[in-house]
Amino acid sequence: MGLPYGVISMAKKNFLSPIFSEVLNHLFKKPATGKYPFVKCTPAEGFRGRQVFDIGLCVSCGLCSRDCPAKAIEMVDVNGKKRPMFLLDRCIFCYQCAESCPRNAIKSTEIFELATTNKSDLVLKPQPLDQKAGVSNVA
Amino acid sequence: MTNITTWARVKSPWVLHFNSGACNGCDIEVVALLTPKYDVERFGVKLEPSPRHADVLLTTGCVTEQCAERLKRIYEQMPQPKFVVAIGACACAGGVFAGNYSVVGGVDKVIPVNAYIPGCPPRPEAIIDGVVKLLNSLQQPAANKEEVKTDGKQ
Amino acid sequence: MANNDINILKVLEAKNFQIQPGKLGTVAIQAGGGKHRDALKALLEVDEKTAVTAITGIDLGDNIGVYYHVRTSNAFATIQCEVPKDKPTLATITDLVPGAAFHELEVTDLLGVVFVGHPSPGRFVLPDTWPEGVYPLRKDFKPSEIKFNPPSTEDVSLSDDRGLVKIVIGPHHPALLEPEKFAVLVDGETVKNVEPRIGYVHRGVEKAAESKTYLQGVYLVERICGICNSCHATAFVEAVEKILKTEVPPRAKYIRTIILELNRLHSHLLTLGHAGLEIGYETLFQYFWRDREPIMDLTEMVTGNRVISSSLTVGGVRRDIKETDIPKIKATLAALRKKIPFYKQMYENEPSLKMRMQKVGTLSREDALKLCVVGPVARGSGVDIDVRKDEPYEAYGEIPFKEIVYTAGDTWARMNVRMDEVEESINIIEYALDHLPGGAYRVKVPRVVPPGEAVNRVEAPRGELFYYVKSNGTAFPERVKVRTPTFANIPAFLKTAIGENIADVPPNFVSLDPCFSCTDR
Amino acid sequence: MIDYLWLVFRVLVFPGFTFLLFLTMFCDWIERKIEARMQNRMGPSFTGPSGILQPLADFIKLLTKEEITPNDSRKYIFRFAPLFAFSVLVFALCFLPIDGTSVIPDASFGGDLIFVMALISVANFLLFLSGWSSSNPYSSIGAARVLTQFLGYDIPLFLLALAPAFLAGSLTIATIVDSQWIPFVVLAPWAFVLFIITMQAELEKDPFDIPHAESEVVAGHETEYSGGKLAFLKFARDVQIVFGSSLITVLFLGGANGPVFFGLQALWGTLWFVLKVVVIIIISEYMTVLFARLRIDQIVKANWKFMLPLSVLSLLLTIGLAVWVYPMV
Repeated sequence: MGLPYGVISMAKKNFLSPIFSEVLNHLFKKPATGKYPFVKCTPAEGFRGRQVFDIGLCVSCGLCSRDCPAKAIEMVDVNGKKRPMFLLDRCIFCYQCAESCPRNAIKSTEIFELATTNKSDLVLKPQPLDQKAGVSNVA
Repeated sequence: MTNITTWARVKSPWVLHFNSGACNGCDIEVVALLTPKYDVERFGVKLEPSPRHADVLLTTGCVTEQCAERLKRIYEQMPQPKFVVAIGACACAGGVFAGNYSVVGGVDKVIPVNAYIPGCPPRPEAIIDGVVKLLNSLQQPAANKEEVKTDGKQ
Repeated sequence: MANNDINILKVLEAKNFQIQPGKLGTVAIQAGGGKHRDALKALLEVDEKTAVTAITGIDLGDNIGVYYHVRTSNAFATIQCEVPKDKPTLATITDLVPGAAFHELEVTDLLGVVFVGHPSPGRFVLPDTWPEGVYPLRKDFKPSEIKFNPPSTEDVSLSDDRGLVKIVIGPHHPALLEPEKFAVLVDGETVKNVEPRIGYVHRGVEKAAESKTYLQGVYLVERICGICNSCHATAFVEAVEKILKTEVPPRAKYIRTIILELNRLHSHLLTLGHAGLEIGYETLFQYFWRDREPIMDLTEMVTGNRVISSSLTVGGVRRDIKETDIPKIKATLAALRKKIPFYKQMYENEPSLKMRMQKVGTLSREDALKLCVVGPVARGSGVDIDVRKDEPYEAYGEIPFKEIVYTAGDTWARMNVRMDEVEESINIIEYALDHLPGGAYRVKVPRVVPPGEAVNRVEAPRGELFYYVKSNGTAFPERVKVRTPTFANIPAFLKTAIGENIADVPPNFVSLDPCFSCTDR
Repeated sequence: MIDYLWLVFRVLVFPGFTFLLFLTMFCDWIERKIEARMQNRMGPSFTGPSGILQPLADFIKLLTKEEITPNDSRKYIFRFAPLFAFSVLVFALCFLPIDGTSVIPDASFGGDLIFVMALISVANFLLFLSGWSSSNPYSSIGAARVLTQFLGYDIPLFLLALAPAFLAGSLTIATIVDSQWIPFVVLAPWAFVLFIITMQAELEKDPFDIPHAESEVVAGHETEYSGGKLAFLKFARDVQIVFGSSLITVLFLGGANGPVFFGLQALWGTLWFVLKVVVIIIISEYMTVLFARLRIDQIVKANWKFMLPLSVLSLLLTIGLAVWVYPMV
């Protein structure tokens, strides 16, 4: 009686690694795969997605453009005033611009589905203040 | 016939991944796509080792001087029809490295790019979204034709 | 440790070296006029664990400064010497420390210092098409004026004069996630030699850092490597804080520690899984990466991005950890801890995995010391070096944790070091969360940094990460030198691969956890 | 006339070419799905119901892609090796009694087991040629590995295939199937287990998939192939897997034998046959996900040190049992 038991315990220890049962278990378990893109994905709170620029608060100081490490913000002329234009293809989403802005005109969103087949979609021009609520660049 | 071809192409995009000077951030997100949580094999996407087998070239990273030649060669080795997806800020336009002495710039300076996925690095969901958008654009011509037909009838 | 009693200051004083205690580590040694070899010899005699961490080249105007950064088991010394710009030659140290070969090549490439007697001079990180006589890290270098040579069209020969077959792995190869080239000379299935050609990911970060402010520099150095990004950021901001003499609030220190350990967790799980992929064990790869995803979600919760955290800044961290998040973090870590026994048993007992990993890429303790390897590679060979213990930074001095050392020195031992460190990392994060101090998480720092220089070391997941930062009193750094752990570990691969089966090259290679975006910069 | 039409139907549609084509695709899908589920993934899911059309989509897509022939390849061999490998394997499958009889009824001849076993080696040799002819270092190494592996494992495979032949007392596949009123897996389980392991090596599946080791030889002998030729090369491999599973089914599980409840016997036979093939594929996929890939020298060593002596022993044991024990029961 002792010998077969010893053999089994030895086999269990050295050969029958736990993967034998783990693999079979997974065959009948639900896969760990998420449902994206059929179910919308919501990133954790505070995820650094695309910026939203509020032209009403902007004082044209250019700090955002100066501090951007990727040179992704260009100051362009809108109705005679310099406003930031975001080049999302260069943007590294570090949010230094939001941190540098003295008036909090650059706000965060959790929008991350920015892929496009047309590169010009990735340039966010500052819109003049004729839209309601004065917030531009909203998807 | 074209419908079947388009269907097969959309349902079976085999991808090749080439890093042309990335920081690994985008690369690990590309590899993460294969793993249980995102599992792009759901959509028929397979990561192929050889450029000859691939339909879609996923490029990550800014193109360095040393890699540019190789990137071009890999693109040339792929059989038609082929598509290129630039993943991440570096591949789209050079990111933080644009303008450095040994960096050419974005991938589109070397080979034509069909889809851009900004982000540093983009989430795996964003990459899926980018590939889906690319595949949708493949179906577009057929859809347009149908629209024209219905217009004609009316 | 007995070595802790040795005081290198006294040893150096006794030998009449010109020393400045407290500068650039424990001590800076002025060793002009060829005395650098004597100084290094003196340090080598002190301690068996003496190793060259890095060689920094720096343009000082008329002269080029060459700084040898040497670590011993309890101290960190810098040997400083200068060579004239018009005739920059210096005697090599590769006969004393074989592990310094790559460091010297790099200085030659970037600054044009010729090391007399170097065994294999040649192009190292710069592209093949780079023109002769142009050195990017010299101050008179203008990027707009370089004219690249046309790319050579000649084909690589597939065999050498001895009739051995040359297999070129890379630049595009499924075993490498990154574009690098390794020409492997094989005789049948046995590897005879490995010739590396790195530099495919050379983006000129060290030069670029000179044109970015300290604020922007943090984001730049983070993107040297996407995997250990927080370690790069920590190493850089700590060096700047040393120059600024800023004291970081304790809460920031703890949060940084948590971010660093999350980084280590995800990096180790990544490598443990990737090793599975290299030996054709896809199931292991899938399981590891599945269990890595919760760590990525935690990183996103704590820092705002899954991979590149961009959460550290000079003077603290940019985001606080919310009280409501702490239970979530703890729950996720507890779930991961439950899965560890399964993986440990896999790595210890699975027969096919052991067949592929044991006695592969064996690096003896002597070689590990000679080649100056760092991190899990050194700890897998029985060399107990860990910057977190040797020179505690952030909150590591206050947190108890074990230093994992295996003595077998093979691929399997290196992997098991990582496996055990995963468990240790969970312990560290849990301890840090329990003892999280209150108060501010960030202090305001000036944009302009006073003149000064500092060295700093951080234990990245792959080993010791070294930074040297010099400021010139403006908002832009004068010189940022980065020595990454993979840079120090590649010689170990080149040595251990020789004489192995060609099929053992991928597992051996991945056991170093190679990261070439780090190496090339 | 009707006889001829019936023959054409059998060869081209059922259980011939078309049926085998879809059976292969179905098995490929099962394989990918099972592997994915064991790895806690979903696997192909959105191409047709549960992704069942995924292999078809891959096949059509490859057919419509540009074909590139490398300049320094040996062009004729490069072009025809995949197609020949594919057709040889389909030809070999035609000898197996899928719905009770082989595809051409009564084409089964004495000793056709040896013929079928030889065909699998020919197919493997053609796969080797496909890699050798592409003049790519990775292809050449991959091809050399194919050769090393199948040359080594052919011997034990053949010895093990003799076990059921001795139990049935015949080398004819039809006779072997007919004499399995008790499946041979019950009479000689050791031979069954060894045969599955050897077949795994012959089919180059994990832990023996050395010719396909991505991290060492990129895509092995397939590296330089593209478009339609790649489609046939990949398909040849899938057919090979189906063929291996079918051979195990025929030799050890009683082929198309099974209870017939109502209606046509041939349809029930096919059903049982496909079910058994699927079971074998699941078992082999289970082995695939369990182990890491071994090294080429370990495999060669395993062959000469373990598989060959064990297969000889298994043969001797089976002969002994077949001659002295089973006749008495």
